[in-house]
Amino acid sequence: MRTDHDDRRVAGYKTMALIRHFDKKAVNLQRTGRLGTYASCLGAEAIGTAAGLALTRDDYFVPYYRDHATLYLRGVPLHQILQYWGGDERGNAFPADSAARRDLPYCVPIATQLTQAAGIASAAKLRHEHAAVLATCGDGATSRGDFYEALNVAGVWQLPLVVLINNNQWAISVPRGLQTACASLADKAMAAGIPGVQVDGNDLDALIEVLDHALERARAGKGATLIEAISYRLSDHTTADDASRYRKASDLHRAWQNEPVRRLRDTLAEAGLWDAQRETDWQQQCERTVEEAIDTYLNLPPAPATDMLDYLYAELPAALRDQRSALAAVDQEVRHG
Amino acid sequence: MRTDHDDRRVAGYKTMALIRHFDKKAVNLQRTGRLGTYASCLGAEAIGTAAGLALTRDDYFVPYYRDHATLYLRGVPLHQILQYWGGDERGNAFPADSAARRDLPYCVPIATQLTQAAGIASAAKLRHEHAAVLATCGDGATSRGDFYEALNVAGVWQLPLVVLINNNQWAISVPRGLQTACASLADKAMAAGIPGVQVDGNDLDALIEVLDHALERARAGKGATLIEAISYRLSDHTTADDASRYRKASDLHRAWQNEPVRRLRDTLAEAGLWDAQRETDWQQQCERTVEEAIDTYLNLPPAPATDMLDYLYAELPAALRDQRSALAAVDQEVRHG
Amino acid sequence: MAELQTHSAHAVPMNLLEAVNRALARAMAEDDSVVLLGEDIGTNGGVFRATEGLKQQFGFRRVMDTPLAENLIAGLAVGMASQGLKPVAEIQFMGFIYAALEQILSHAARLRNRTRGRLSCPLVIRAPYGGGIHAPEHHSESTEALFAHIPGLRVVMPSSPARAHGLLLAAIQCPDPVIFLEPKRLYRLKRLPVVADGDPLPLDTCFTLRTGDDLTLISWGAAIHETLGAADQLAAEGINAEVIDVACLNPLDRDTLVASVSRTGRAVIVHEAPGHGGMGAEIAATLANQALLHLRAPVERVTGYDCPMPYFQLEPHYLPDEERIVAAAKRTLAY
Amino acid sequence: MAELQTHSAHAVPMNLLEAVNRALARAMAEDDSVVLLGEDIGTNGGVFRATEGLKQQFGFRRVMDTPLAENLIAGLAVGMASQGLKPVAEIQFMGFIYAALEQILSHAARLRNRTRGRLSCPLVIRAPYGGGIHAPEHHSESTEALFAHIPGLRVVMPSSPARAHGLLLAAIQCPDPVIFLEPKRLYRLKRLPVVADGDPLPLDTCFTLRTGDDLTLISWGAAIHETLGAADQLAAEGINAEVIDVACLNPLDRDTLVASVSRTGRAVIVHEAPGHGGMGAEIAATLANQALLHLRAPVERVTGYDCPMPYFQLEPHYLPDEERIVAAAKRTLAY
Ligand SMILES: Cc1ncc(C[n+]2csc(CCOP(=O)(O)OP(=O)(O)O)c2C)c(N)n1
Ligand SMILES: Cc1ncc(C[n+]2csc(CCOP(=O)(O)OP(=O)(O)O)c2C)c(N)n1
Ligand SMILES: [Mg+2]
Ligand SMILES: [Mg+2]
Repeated sequence: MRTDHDDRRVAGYKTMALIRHFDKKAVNLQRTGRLGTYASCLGAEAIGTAAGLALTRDDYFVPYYRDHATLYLRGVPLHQILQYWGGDERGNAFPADSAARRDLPYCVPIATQLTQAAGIASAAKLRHEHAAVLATCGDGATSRGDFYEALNVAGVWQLPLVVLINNNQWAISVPRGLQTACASLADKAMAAGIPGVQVDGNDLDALIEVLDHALERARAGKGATLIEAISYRLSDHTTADDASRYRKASDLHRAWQNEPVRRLRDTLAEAGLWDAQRETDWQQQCERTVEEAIDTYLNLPPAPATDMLDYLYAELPAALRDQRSALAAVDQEVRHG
Repeated sequence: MRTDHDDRRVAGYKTMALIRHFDKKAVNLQRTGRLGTYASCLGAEAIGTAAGLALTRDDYFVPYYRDHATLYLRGVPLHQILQYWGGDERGNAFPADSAARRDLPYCVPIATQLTQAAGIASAAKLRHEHAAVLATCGDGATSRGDFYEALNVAGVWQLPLVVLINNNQWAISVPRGLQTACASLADKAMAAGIPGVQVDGNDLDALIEVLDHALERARAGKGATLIEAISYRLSDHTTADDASRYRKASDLHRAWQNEPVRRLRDTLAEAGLWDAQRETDWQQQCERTVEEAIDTYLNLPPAPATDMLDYLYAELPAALRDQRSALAAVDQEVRHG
Repeated sequence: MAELQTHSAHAVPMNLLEAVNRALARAMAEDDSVVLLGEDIGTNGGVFRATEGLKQQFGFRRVMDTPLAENLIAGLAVGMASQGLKPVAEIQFMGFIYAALEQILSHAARLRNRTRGRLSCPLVIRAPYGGGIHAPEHHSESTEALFAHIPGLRVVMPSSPARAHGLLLAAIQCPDPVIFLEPKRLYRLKRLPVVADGDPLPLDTCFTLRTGDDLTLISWGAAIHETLGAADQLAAEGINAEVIDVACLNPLDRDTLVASVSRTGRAVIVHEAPGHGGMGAEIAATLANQALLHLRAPVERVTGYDCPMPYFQLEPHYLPDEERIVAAAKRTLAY
Repeated sequence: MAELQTHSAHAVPMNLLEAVNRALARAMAEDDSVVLLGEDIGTNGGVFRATEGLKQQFGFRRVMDTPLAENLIAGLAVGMASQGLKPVAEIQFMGFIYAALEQILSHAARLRNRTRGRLSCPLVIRAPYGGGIHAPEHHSESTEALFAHIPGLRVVMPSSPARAHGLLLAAIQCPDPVIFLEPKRLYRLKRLPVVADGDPLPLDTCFTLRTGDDLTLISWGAAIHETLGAADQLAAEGINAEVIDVACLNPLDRDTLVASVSRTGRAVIVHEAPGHGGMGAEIAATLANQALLHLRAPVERVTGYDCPMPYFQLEPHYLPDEERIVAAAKRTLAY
């Protein structure tokens, strides 16, 4: 008998496969000059997907820059994700009716999102919401004071916060072993007096279980949790990076043996929940979906130059009027010249 | 038979008693307008003294603002300590022949000294010195990211660093329990993969033992240690504070029962190392020493106004010449007007 | 914009600190989403007592003593503000605000723009600033220029109880992030009438404190005190100085400044911060650009020296005083 | 100070990035106390390859990959420098330097002064700055004004391979703390001759890149490129612009600037950072004060708009380009 849980796993697999395809195409777009520097999520599909599945519409999500799967599951269209990486802030204007409506945008300065997530959690607590805040970061981010300050306040204020580390073993070229002498990143929770859990970041089922538990604990007012999901960055750091300069092909090769997408597909197939036909169909669907998203992305109208001033303050200050006029003139020229 | 260890304890007691007297007089000087805002070390005499005794001339000391006893033992004259708190940077120009010659000055922005201490430790390590760096901070300081960043790098780089927390239960008005949910501050060492030790901060003997061990470990290249010394701030936070606004007289009263100076005196007396006569003599000596220091302090010549520019760069930049002339004119006026 | 001393039936005498306290209390009473956070702001009422009584009145949930970490305080405030709270964070002294700069510059000031209006960041960060109270090192900073150069932020510096009250109310109501710098030297200086139920003051205009035709003295924050004193001295010699309190350094009301100096032809700008790269430079550059043909003398700046505020023994030599302002004014007039 | 292009027998063609790399290698070879630290600077050679090969050459003890924490990097550097090492820290992008501000402002810039010369802080913090390479958010900042306003610090911004080389050598030898901002847009622009064994360049003078009598164009860093381009355009129309590379924003060589503008009577200042409170203000204010009687037109500023550098789609509209500079120059000439 097929259970709700099975449905969730199949849905999870579909998302993971879709995002893997999306990711490949995004890298291609960058290579052909149609996207900016892009942070691939290759190898992080299970983590991002589990986060998206575990969160409710009432929860808050505070992403870092590899969380494409989660944002997608929160209701951000793929073309909008491309729009962001294409150098356009409108990519962060997540749809008003989506679960992502109040989520923070991608965060570039490492770890700075974590204290903000604690702030959101304290707002939720103040308002007695039945909601949790999930914030993500990488292993490198755990070296920044922000990581610790956020966990510490979450501990002492008993905040409904879950911090999920994607420990993909590398911070650009710096291996996990040069970030910290702490035996496991989950142990860092100790310093804040909150529970810390390690989980296999290539195992969707395990991730969902751990996340469900931690988020429910948070929603129930029982406080914060730190989760370390152990994965491996199968891609270069970003499209601007060349990982072969600093890591061995053999390590990468080994990591591929354990990659999350195929692993889940095999598990689902064994359980009779997936098969070759469904795989072929779904891959075709992924291609269509991603092609459409790319099409939409490439045909988005350019933003006017005045946008750079129009959203800076709630109302344009008088002091900026002349500057806005200069930009409006530029827009005129672009349109007519 | 009287041992070296006994001598050290007696010397320790003498310092503690002297500093207690000094501290009282410093507060008086502030109250009578002859000193600026002053951070009392009442209740922290054992911690500061143990640190001074455990450090060698080759070691480095990175103080926070309550470490008067340690600086004194490092060779900074008492009048110079007053000079600092009297609003004169010359108080930080520690004597060139003292153990403090390379020590950092008092640090005001909380916890910022800790990453600097890690930097000094890595310089010492790079140069293969047989030396340790001891840095101190308060319990409040453990909430700042700097604390964690410093411990973390000390762990991963195996630095010869010892961080000593004076956990006096308060950060101005904020009690220890509102800083962190971590069961003990020493546990925070876990996050950095280094050992953490708790010690009674009112017990000079215990402090010396723990410090000796940690510093020797550091000098031997075995890495960093975090020490939490548990004490109680018997004074107001500074002379600008009124602790009765936020803490109970009964708590303070209880804390006095365990204060470090009398406790050591009693222990020494029991061991036959101290008696009433020696106490009377020493108290008189303390009074003379502190009176002399105050006298010297009050008779120090004022610094010229040009000092504010003369030490800013190694050489006065041409761009500042006019400003220096203006200040020199002010000095002329002060001298002749 | 000209605002000469307001005297009203509802006016109550307050010092600047009380005005801050009353504005906070009123904002909290009128709007549930206003919350306070910072170090020692709860039971202790803040080290200067700016939040005195507010925890008792509004409870610890709305008056939060944070762990000791300024970067955390700013990050918490950004997170809260992103979800519609109106956090008013206190940084205990301006000298400890630097750890919060990344959150302020990279996030608070950019959140609305980054999300093209989807989220906003209506926070206020209050900090006592400036010298003259014989405080310890790092307790006397005037680094407003660092913040005024951050687009997306508003930087407000009141110089009287009434302006502290009205501008703080406005800052809290404002949907943009505001840095609100309080001149600690003036906190307890004197009690002046404040209309406790009066309107917020506008956040993007200068305040003309005194009109005059001979020259324009321009200042903000604590230095307004010496500037007004200098204007008195000059008046005694028959020289009529216009005195403008800039009050809001970003966005800056250039029009009022240019109009005044176009009329008087002479300007002296006074601030406590080091001159090099200070906000006096922006104002002098603006005047020289927009009022060039009206200038009858170079625009002068009377500022702190280009060194850190010295520890307090030398502080009196550092701070711009009436004498230096009067001398600059006279140089300008004699040009 | 005038420095026109140096051609020497020993000159080797290098781009700006190679010049930085060679200066680091030379400084390390000549002085054991020079050490490097930063994120990804070791095996990876830095994300721009500025430290390529240096770990191999000098070992991991002198080329330290740090944990990911800019505040830590700055604190480590301060500690090292306080004990006589000469740390050269890399902040990967200027947009990530803000977490380091507290260490820079409160400690690096003050340590010598605070200890009345007992300790000093001879560190260098290098960071690539500026836009124009279609980088992600926060990777294109020009916030030099924040640092130029910090007394005790030196702020240096090279604009050619030769100046990058000579100024970086000087920065490392300098006993004062130096912020060294590298125009990443020019990193690989073109190879120009650099005297690899030449002398360090002075840290407190402007460089006059082109002489002219009709007006003075003043700029620094990456914007020098467009400024020189604008000078070419103007020359084609028979207008001779003097072009000055300020290079060191603090301490600032006011004399060269004032002398030039006193002669030409006209000035346009060009920088990438937002105009409001930018360093163009300081220079314009100085010129208007010290060269007032020589000015034949208002000093103009051509700068970024008063908003964060937009994400790269709108970046071209943000950056000052030759057209805007030429237009400002002509307005000045037509005044
Ligand atoms: C504050 C800050 N410093 C440096 C960078 C440049 N940078 C971008 S990603 C990165 C490594 C992050 O590693 P990790 O946290 O492990 O995340 P991952 O990219 O591996 O998922 C660095 C150094 C940055 N974005 N922000
Ligand atoms: C960065 C910073 N923030 C705030 C302050 C103001 N301040 C001075 S001491 C103090 C409390 C410190 O408490 P703790 O670390 O426990 O040390 P203690 O004074 O109790 O010895 C605070 C908040 C400061 N000096 N530096
Ligand atoms: Mg990683
Ligand atoms: Mg304490």
